Amino acid sequence: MEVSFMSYILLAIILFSMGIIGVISRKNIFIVYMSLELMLNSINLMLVTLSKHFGNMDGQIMAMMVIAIAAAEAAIFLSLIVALYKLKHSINIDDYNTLKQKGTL
Amino acid sequence: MSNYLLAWIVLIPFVSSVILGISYLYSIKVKKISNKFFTFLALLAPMSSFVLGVGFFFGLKNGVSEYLYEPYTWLGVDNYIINMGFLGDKLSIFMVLFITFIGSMIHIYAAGYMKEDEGYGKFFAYFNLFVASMLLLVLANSPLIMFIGWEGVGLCSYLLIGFYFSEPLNVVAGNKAFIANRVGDFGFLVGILFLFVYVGKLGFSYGALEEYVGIVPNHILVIIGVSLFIGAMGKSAQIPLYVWLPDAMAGPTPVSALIHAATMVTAGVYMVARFHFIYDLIPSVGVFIAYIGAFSALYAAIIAMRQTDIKKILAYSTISQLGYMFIAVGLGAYSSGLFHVFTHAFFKALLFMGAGAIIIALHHEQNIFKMGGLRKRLPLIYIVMLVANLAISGIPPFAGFFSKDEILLKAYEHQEYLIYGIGLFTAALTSYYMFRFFFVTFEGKNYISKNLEPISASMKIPLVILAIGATFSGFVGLPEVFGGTNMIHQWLSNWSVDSTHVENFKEIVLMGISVAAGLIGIAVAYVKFFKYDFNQDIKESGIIYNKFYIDELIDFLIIRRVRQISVFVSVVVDDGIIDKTVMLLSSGFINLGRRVGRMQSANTRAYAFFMLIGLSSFSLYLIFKLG
Amino acid sequence: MHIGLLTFIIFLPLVMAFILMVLPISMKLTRNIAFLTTIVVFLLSLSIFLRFRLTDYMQFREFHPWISTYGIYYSLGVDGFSMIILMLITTLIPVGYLFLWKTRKSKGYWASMLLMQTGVTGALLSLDLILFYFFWESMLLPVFMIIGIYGSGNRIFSTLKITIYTIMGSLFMLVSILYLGVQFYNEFGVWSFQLSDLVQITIMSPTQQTLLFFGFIIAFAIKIPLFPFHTWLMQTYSNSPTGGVFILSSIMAKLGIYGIVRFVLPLFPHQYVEFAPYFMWLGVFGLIYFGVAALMQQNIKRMFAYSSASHLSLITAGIFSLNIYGMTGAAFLIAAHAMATGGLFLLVGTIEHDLGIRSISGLGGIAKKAPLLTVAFALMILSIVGLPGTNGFVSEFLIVLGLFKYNNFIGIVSATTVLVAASFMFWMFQRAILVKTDNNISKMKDLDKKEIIGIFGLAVVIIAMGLYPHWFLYKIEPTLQHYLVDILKVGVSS
Amino acid sequence: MKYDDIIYLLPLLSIGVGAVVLMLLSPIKSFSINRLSWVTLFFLVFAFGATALNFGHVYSATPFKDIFSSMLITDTFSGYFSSIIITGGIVTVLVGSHYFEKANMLRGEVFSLLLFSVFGMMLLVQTTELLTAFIALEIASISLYSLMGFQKNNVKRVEGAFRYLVLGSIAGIMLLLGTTLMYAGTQSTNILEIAKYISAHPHANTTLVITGGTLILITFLFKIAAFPFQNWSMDAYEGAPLPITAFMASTFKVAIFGFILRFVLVDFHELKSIWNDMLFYIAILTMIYGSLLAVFQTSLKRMLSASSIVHTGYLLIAFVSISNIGESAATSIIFYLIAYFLSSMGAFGMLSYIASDDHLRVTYEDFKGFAHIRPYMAAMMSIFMLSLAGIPSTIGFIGKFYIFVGAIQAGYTVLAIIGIFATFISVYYYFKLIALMYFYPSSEMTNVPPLKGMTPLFIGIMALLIIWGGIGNTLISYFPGIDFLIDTARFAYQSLFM
Amino acid sequence: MIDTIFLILASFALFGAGCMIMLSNTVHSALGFIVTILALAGLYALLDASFLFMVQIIVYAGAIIALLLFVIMFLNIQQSHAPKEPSKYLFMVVSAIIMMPVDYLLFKAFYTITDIKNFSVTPKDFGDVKMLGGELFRNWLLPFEAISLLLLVALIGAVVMARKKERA
Repeated sequence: MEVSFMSYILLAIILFSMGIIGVISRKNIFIVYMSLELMLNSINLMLVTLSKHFGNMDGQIMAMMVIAIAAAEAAIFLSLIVALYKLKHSINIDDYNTLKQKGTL
Repeated sequence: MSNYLLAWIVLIPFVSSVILGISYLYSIKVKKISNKFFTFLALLAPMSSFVLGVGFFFGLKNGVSEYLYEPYTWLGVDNYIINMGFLGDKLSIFMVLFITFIGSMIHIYAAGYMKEDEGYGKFFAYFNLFVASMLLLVLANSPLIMFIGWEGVGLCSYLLIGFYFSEPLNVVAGNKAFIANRVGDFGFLVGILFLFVYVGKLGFSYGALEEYVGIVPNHILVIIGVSLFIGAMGKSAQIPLYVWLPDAMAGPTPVSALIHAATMVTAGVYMVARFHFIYDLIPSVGVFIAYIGAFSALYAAIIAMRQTDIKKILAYSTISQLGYMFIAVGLGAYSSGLFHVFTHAFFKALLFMGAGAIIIALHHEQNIFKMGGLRKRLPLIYIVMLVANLAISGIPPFAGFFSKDEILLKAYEHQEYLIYGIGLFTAALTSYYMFRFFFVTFEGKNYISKNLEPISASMKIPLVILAIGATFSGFVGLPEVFGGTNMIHQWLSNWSVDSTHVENFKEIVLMGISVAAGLIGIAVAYVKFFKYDFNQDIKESGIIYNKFYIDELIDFLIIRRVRQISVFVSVVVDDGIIDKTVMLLSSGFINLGRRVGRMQSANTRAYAFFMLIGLSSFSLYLIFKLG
Repeated sequence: MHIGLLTFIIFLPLVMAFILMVLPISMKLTRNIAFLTTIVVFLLSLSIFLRFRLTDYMQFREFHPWISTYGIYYSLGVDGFSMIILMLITTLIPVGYLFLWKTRKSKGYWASMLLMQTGVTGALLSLDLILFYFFWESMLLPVFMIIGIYGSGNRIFSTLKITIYTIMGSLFMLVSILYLGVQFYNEFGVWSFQLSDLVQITIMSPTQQTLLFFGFIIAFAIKIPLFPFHTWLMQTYSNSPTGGVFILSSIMAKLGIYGIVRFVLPLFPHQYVEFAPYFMWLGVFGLIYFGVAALMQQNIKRMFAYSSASHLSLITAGIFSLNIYGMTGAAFLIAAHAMATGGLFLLVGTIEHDLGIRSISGLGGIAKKAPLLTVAFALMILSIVGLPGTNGFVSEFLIVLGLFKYNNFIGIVSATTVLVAASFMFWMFQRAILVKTDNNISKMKDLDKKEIIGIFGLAVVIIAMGLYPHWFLYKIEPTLQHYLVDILKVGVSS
Repeated sequence: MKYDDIIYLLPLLSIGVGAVVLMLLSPIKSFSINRLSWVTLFFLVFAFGATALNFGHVYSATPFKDIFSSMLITDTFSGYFSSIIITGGIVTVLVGSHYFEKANMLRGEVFSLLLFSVFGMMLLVQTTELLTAFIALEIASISLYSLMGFQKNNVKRVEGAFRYLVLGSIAGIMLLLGTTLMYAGTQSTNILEIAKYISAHPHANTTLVITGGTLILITFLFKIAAFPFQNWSMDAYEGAPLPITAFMASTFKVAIFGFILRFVLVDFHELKSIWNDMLFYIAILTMIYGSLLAVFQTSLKRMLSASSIVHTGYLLIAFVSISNIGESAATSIIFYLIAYFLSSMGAFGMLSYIASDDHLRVTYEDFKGFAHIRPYMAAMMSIFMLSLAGIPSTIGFIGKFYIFVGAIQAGYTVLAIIGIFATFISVYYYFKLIALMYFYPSSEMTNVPPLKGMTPLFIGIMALLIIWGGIGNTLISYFPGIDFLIDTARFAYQSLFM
Repeated sequence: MIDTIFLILASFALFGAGCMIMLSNTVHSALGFIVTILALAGLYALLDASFLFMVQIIVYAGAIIALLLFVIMFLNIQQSHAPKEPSKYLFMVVSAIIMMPVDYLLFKAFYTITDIKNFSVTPKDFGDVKMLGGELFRNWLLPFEAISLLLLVALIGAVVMARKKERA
């Protein structure tokens, strides 16, 4: 069996799905965050694979930029987590429901 | 006489009415105007019209076939053109003459009768408006214009019945009259519409209608005839639309005399005569009309036998007499019917005015069983009432004899023996109930005599004049048996249908029979009531006294049901079903919103899950789309 | 550029309304100037009436591009049918002012009244469908304000109800208008929302046309209102102040009828003819239904609301009668009913002003205190019940005749109109005005001078139209003939 | 010509420079909020002026082509959107400075972040490269997250920002994934080159491109809050301070549309119809969902948020129509955006001027009798409500007219009818406010700001613009009317294809 | 050989990711994530992206995850703080099922470009710093500059939000 382009892609897709599954099924705010990062990583894997596949560098550059973006998001994300934790004293994402619609049936 | 003066016959009372109305309002709002002004203005109008009418009468007599004045196109849509037209032919001028004459008399009488009343000016404004409408009714040259007058008199009747409008009963009676008339008008309108649709394009004046009525299919003509007659039923208080007339006596007595006895109620008879060209073509409807008339006559007479209110008795007698007229016109004897209209106007107006005088004299007492013994105390009234009673009872030589007898004769001639029999029987009943009232009022014993109010001269003069009329007006239609020439027949020769004539001998026998019937009625009344003892505590009751409970029946069967339906419609259907549906739709939408609002649960994972479903469905969509 | 008379008629009140609102002047001065404005508008429209030529085409045309990208034009014109209604509006509004004179309202009230006038005249005179829609919706806002601010009872609810109800209808119409415009574009390659252009569309299937037909009809049916879209009417009428209900009943409802004739008829002649019988029956049904419902109403305004609905149903039946009689009658009844109902509402307004809002059983004995009011009231009622000699009769007769021409049976049923209105009107008159009761009516005052002038003017016109209807009618006839012969192709007297 | 290139880049540059300058100024204590806002306004107005230099004609240029490798484009389209975005910034600053002062948010960084956000949005509508677009989107979003979470003591704020961040990140990842797929499909991420590739390979398998485009479209649907990606918007709008809500709800939406229109029109002009069935239902569901949500709200802010979902639905109607009638549908979107921008910016702005979202005048009920206290403000508010409801004589009506005509022309009459239905429902919740303001007698109201200063003036100008956009015509010579607005929108569209 | 390495790294990556999304202890899952990241770094190296291999390790494992762990420590999150998640597996299964069409679509989409043959053939210096840098500053200047602004914004944002209590 030869490691093909599709093997990488398949791995990336599976990781991507796991990321989404993590976001939806976990209540732990940190794990939700890591799942998001996992999705970004899976996209990076795709980009790098494509880069190799096409033989041009654009994919890798994009992947590098995605990492930078991920870093920027991380800063905001973590500072918001800190702020929220101070207010709510919980890392359960389901507890952040102050804005729930009122007056429903 | 110039044609345009025809319009003035109508216009003078109308203008007078408008001026009276405005001055009355001025008088009550700003500054009091003396009654003399009102009297002058009020009397001027019918008299001027009468003078004009006389002028036209002589014009016609001297050979002018008809006067026609059409000042403008009233309504012209497409090729239906209706002119505002006044037609002065022999029939209408005949009607004009007796309306304005009787009208003038009753005006004079009313000037006395109403003099204490604060609504004096208003009364005459209404009165002249009525005269104007009535004259428009008879002078109109087109059924639609006639309808204006037709409804106008109905309106005036409403206004005058409810003259003392603060009293609920009066207004109720007025409403009743108006609505009952409206039922009739509905029929009238339907008749006009049919006529209009079938021959309207060729012109809608009477002349044109008469010319082209032949093109209407016969079954339509029957509908037209019946519909128009429904109008007449309403206006002339025939079964079944008579119910309003007895209640209409709530109005002041001159009103009853003028409108509900002498003139307005005869409009139906006039109308049938006016449309003779239709009824000539459909004799079966004519017989139907005659039967309605006969039954109305009988029915009203029966009810009248047990009434205690003086005006109610007269009201029922009016219905009964109108029944006679319809017998005549129904059988095609238009001129005979109109002859009876003519004589009836005299004696019935006289009866009412006499009754009015009695009522005034007795301080508005209307129950005959609280009167009694007035013969000596009101001798003039006694005499004129005797004349009138004899006239209505058909005792020769008073006016009623000639006209009523002629109607019975016509019924006999047309071999409608049932009608003849009913008529004869009713004649007997008539003389019975009239003399019952007469004897109870003027004779009797043990009555309580009260102080009498003096009766003014202006009330007495017309009484005398009308008494003379009631005595002698029959002679204008003196039967040929007595060597006379029936001037009414001559004058209205267009409207008298030649039919087989019974021999003179038979005619005289028949006259004898009817006179005998009248006399029998008087005799019975004499026996029962001449020496009526007022001490006995007699209470009239029973089904006849209660008018066969027809009013109650109508109230129960129609009025209450309609009100129930009304409540049902507005509360159940409108508010309950339609509005509720609308409101449910809207509140349902809002409630749906409230349910959907639960999706805004502020749960991040739920939101993400929702997005995932969206993403997934997009993918599915693409999978299928791309194959 | 040229600005015509019609523009002045439409926009003078609007301009004045803005000026009056902005200027810091008193309520009384505002009112007086507003009244003068309506008088000026009346004179302008009178000059239109007198210069109106007896033809069937649009006159006093004004035509300017507005949104040229979509071929939307500022396009105005008047023909026989709209002229009658124009005269009606411009005559009635000053009369209404005379009656509203004593109501102590704010400046906004008078400004709203002026705005309302702009809305209704604009809708009446516009020949471009978008422009029409524009005014059609705009006239709702002043009504919204007047009822909401100055109304009584559950006014906010009923304001929202009327707004949502009528906007729902007009939005259906908007879709139809847009659809027509698109079809025109598809066929001719240019945009236009001109009525005269849109009637030339030939590419629509009958199904499409029928759907659009109902899109328009619903809008107008709600405004009129026809059964079963009427439930807003009763609440709105009973809760709105005199000025609002006056305009609503005597003018706006008539614009619903006008809309049908002006737009539905030429745009969908086939559907118009096809569905005419149903609408005739609907109209006649409404006539009786509303009439019966009116009988037992306790609130006078509510009763008049039902009475209005009843008559408007008859008018609707008339315009669908497919012959000149019914249509002429309908046009005439529009005028007659507007005057009578408007007058009645104004008179009820004075009663309400003096005595506060009362049900019928809370009134009574007014005739003694206020004879002039009673006379005027009676006259209006007589016109409503269609007494010959008033304009009510002529119109009802013609409508019934028109229906009769179509079908004898429906004609006979519709002839019950002479009974229906009479029964409840006279009963109401008896209980509320004539008969004396124990109720305290000492505050009741008779009409004052201005009101007398106003009502006298109405009365004269009502009688004049009853006695000489032809003079008022003959200018409409060519227009209606044009509708029937050239557009519907059914002939004048089918 | 370098000079021309600088002119073209001037708006973007000035905003970027302004943002940095403000960042540097903000720690200096002597710079009060007021002064900072003037500085901000200066940069914004300058940028607006620079944008306005190129108004009125169709142009398209790629400044510094060699340096930026054609990733940046300035054309009429971007100019149009940039000017709206800058205007949004100006209104936000005008309204916001008052609000921030009142709400005790005495931090100068607000203005810096706002300018960064404006910068991100402008970059978004000017870039032709997907990754740059993603970065621009992130710049704008992260500034907004920060602006929302600014008051970190307030649970609502932080929570709103957090939810927006989590879900926004997922959406951003979709964009990224889409970009990756586009790259996989065409070996390029530049919109123009992708377009070239697609037209050069008409028979190639387009699965990758379409899937990538779909994912980008999903991000777009998320950001404009279309069903089923709409849930976040209520929370984010509710959580944000009012001026920021205004900015997000109107301006950000404009920017997103600016990007996606360019992307879809340039790249997917031929392929777009593949989404039509899906977008058809999305448009319907968006309108219905928004209506359902808006109709029972008691808080005005939430009502406006929910109704912005409905307006998204209207825009989607036009978006669906693009594949059948490209030019007029796209133009109608562009036109409607400005109509919606004016109305909702005005409504939110007015709301934030007269209310503070925590305690004063939150719900409908709190506005009872407002018209008697501040008649002119109530009138302005009514104009905004009428325009949002699409009542004639406002620009909102013309916008809806445009969209519905387009829908019918494109054969989507059903959409037009549903749109009309949503409009009809919207009348209820918009008119309710007018009713409450006018129909109740004046009540005691505390702390109502006066009608003076720049903020009400500017809001008033917007109200006038709405009326002018609704009835303005060419009756007055040389005075631009509605046709002018429509033509401008059309130029913007045309410049995409130069 | 490459196959084997790929398979090992891939299974590490999957194992790490699985740990991350399943373990209830926050720190444990963070460790799982690190495993994944490192495995991915290895895969990058396998794909001739030597610079990215370093960046991945330094930036992700070294900075982002370290920051994350720092925050966890900073907030003193105990195991007891972790929310109760009794139904997380159910959610996972359900969301995995819902995810299927997406995965299938992605797979199908990528499958269309497998015909490009030269997957394993790349230039010698492919993916090293020099080539990457050249490319970055030649063709990707605009996003690069934009990224710098993005980081600046994130900086300001983080500072604003993490700053101590506001002055009044």
